[in-house]
Amino acid sequence: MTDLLNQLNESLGHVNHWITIFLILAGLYIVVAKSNMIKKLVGLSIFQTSVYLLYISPGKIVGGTVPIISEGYAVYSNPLPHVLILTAIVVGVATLALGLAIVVRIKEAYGTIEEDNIYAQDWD
Amino acid sequence: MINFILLIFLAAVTLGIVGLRNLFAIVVLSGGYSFVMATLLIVMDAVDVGMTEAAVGAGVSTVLLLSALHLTSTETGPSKHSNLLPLALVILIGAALIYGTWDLPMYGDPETPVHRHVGPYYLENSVRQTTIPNVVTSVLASYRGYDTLGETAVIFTAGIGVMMLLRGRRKKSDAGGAGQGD
Amino acid sequence: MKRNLILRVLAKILIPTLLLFALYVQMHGDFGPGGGFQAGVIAAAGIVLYSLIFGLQETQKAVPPLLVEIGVPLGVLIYAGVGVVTWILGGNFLEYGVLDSHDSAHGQHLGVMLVEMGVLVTVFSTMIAIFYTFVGRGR
Amino acid sequence: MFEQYPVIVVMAPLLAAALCAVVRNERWCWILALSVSFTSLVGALSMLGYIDGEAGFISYALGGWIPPYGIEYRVDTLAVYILILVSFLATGVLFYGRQSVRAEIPENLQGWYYCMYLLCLCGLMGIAITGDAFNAFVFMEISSLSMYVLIALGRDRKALAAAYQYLIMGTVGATMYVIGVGLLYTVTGTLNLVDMGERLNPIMDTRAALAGMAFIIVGLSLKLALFPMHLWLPNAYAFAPSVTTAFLSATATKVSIYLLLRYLYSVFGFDFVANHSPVPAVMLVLSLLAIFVGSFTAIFQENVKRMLAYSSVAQIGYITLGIALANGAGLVGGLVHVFNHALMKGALFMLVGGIAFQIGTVRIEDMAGIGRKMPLTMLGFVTGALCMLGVPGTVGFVGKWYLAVGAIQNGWWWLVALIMISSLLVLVYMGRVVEIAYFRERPRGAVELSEPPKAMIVTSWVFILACIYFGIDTSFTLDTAESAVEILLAPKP
Repeated sequence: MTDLLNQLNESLGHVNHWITIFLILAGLYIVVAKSNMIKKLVGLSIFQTSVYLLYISPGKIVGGTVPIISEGYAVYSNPLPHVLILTAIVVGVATLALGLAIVVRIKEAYGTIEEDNIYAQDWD
Repeated sequence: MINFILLIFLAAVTLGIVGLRNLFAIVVLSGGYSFVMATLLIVMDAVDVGMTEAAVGAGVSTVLLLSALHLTSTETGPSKHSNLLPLALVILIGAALIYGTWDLPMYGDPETPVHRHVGPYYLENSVRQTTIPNVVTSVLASYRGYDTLGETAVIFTAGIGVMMLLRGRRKKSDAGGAGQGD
Repeated sequence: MKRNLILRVLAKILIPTLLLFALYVQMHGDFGPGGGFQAGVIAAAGIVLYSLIFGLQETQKAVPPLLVEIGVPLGVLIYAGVGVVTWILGGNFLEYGVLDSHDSAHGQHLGVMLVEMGVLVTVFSTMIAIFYTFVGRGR
Repeated sequence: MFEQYPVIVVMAPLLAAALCAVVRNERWCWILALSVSFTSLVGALSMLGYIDGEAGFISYALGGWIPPYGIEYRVDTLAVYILILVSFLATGVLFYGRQSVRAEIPENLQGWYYCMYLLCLCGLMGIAITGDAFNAFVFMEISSLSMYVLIALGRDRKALAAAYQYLIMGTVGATMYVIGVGLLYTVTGTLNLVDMGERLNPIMDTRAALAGMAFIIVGLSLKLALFPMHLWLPNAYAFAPSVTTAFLSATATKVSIYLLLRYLYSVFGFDFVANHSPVPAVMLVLSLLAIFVGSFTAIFQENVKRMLAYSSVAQIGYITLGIALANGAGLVGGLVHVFNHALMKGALFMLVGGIAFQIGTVRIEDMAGIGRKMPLTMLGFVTGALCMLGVPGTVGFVGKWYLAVGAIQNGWWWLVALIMISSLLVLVYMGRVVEIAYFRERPRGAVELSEPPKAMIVTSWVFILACIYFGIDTSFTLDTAESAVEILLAPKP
């Protein structure tokens, strides 16, 4: 029974990685393939957010708990990845805010936020 | 197992975002994405990160996106160019990632370098050296406090930057470059 | 919406609660999840809610844009200022231990509280500033 | 006090930026910015003296936490070389640019413009000095976000589109870098670069380490605009305000190149990268493509800033050629060219900024006949063009000479020929501008012209003269580059 569980766990481990990778790629695909500037920014934040999983999941420890030292617990998950990702989240939202400000200005200057149309107007 | 279900959920939401054309729906879905992500992070013991992701991803980002939609438009146009090149690029990067993560230690394995080096130092010393039991806080503000100063500087940059870009008078600048846009 | 009584009463209860909660998250960050960043976002959410119900003008009377603009760099100054103080006291940059000459762990705690305050100020002000800017652009 | 210099050179700009954001007065902000970047320059220069005398590097523990538990600032000759470069250029461009900022930036934003400039300086200095993988990312984002703003403030609406494009590509690059660091962290458990290098040494051929390396290289290549990841660069440089272009072209890509070298040789190890990885071969192909495609595209540009920007793509190719050669001389050549190209491009963009200040456009056609009206400016431009060409006695020659020596050491005579042919392309695109400026008549009824303001012309000429000086007396640049390469090539413990 435990063997079976272990095996299941092992294959799920790979599958979990693959889904994480799928999320990263889907975000990147939106950024590269789509033309709408706001949609690209949404894709960019999905791309960034999915990367967080690559950091947080190795920090988890079996039987571990939240890294807040308290009596009765001995095993804690690694706090370092959490700190790094907190910083990354903040950087991500700062980039989003700035990107949206630029998009608003582009809308005012060009009358559109479709990248294709903008290049058609100014660069031919 | 919970992770797996939540990840499937995230994948479904992401597929929705890829396919949709209505920006309003996309923004709402991306807020939902952040909520599910926050849950997943909490399942992995990252409570601080989960809380922040919920507040930032589902809260701040959604408000920002909605106010930007208000100032621009809510429908995306059709994509004119071919999707083959982006798809090829993405598959290439995906292959590199699958290659790179193939041999990574199992999820939750306590014997990995991550759990043997540096990390344990904080868990062992935080209370003695800083009196702070929440190790995430002590690492964030003290052991790696300099990163957090940098992070504060990033927010500061974004704040001033947004004000610089959007505070000027609204005026159409012309294409020639001779005009005095603001 | 400005005349809606239920909304206004609800807001009167909800917004102070949000601000109190932000204060709790700020102060309790040493023991539970939270800290300056999360508190700043929550407090800013309270102000945004206020402006949705009472209008931008009322909000800007309560939280003037000029104050917000000064708050954005002020937090960075507080944070880096703590670093400069630790420096003057003979430690390295951001070495909070020197803030208390007898008990370095206590000095650490003090330093962490101060820099979290800096983070709170910058995050709160920036969120409000960006919100004001986006909303102001729409009119 | 002395041991605090590493922090001062980064934190002084940050504190000054915060003060600028409060003050907002154009004059005070400019004075503050100028004096602070000069302070950083002095700090960087005195660290150079300290390193020369002492053990070879300064290690500074931020927060007093010993590495690898805390963040470490690690200043060796290579880092200090970049610090001097960045702070020197920042000071020079500030001294040059006050009038230009007044002319191109709306009045109420001028104070904040200097705030952004200082933040960008802080970020670039922070990347160059840090010994921590994640700290480098944080400062990379400070510099990038401020750059997006500095570019978007250009008067042409294309500046907005260029800033957006840069924001997208820059963020994708930074996220790739984060993925790479994450993979390396997973297999080493540390973020300190020296510690990471030691721990990677035995496991460098594992999949995770290789993939981590690939992601870091691709991420940084996006930031440093290596062909074909350069698409953001020409528009960003062409439509940004003159001061922004002069500062960014001289510093931004250079700092990313520094970080790439740091990873390739200090973390992954010279032996592994040069002998057991495809990096040199890939770099060779991409560098040559960058040189030739960049130069050819430059020939067909209408906008002089865009032309110089494409020339930058080509010049970055020369620098990465040093990585492709994978030997001492080649790396010295690449590294010397980092400094020299920053000087040349800084000077040329300053002169073009002066021309734009006077004639109001940057179209090459509109420069007809300005040779006689602005003799000092155009003489400077011609000298700068000769430097770019690589005439002996100028800075452009030194880097190419060492690259050629490196190529001969590898037995690649064909590469020497290619380097020489590529220089001829410089003659074509630079020659076209010179021809139009000197041998075409200024159209009738055009506005009367004179030289740009004194501060602009004097600073530009200081840089032009520096291009000649460092071309003749190569002791500073070469000695520093050589000892930096020595550090990079030293076998890992």
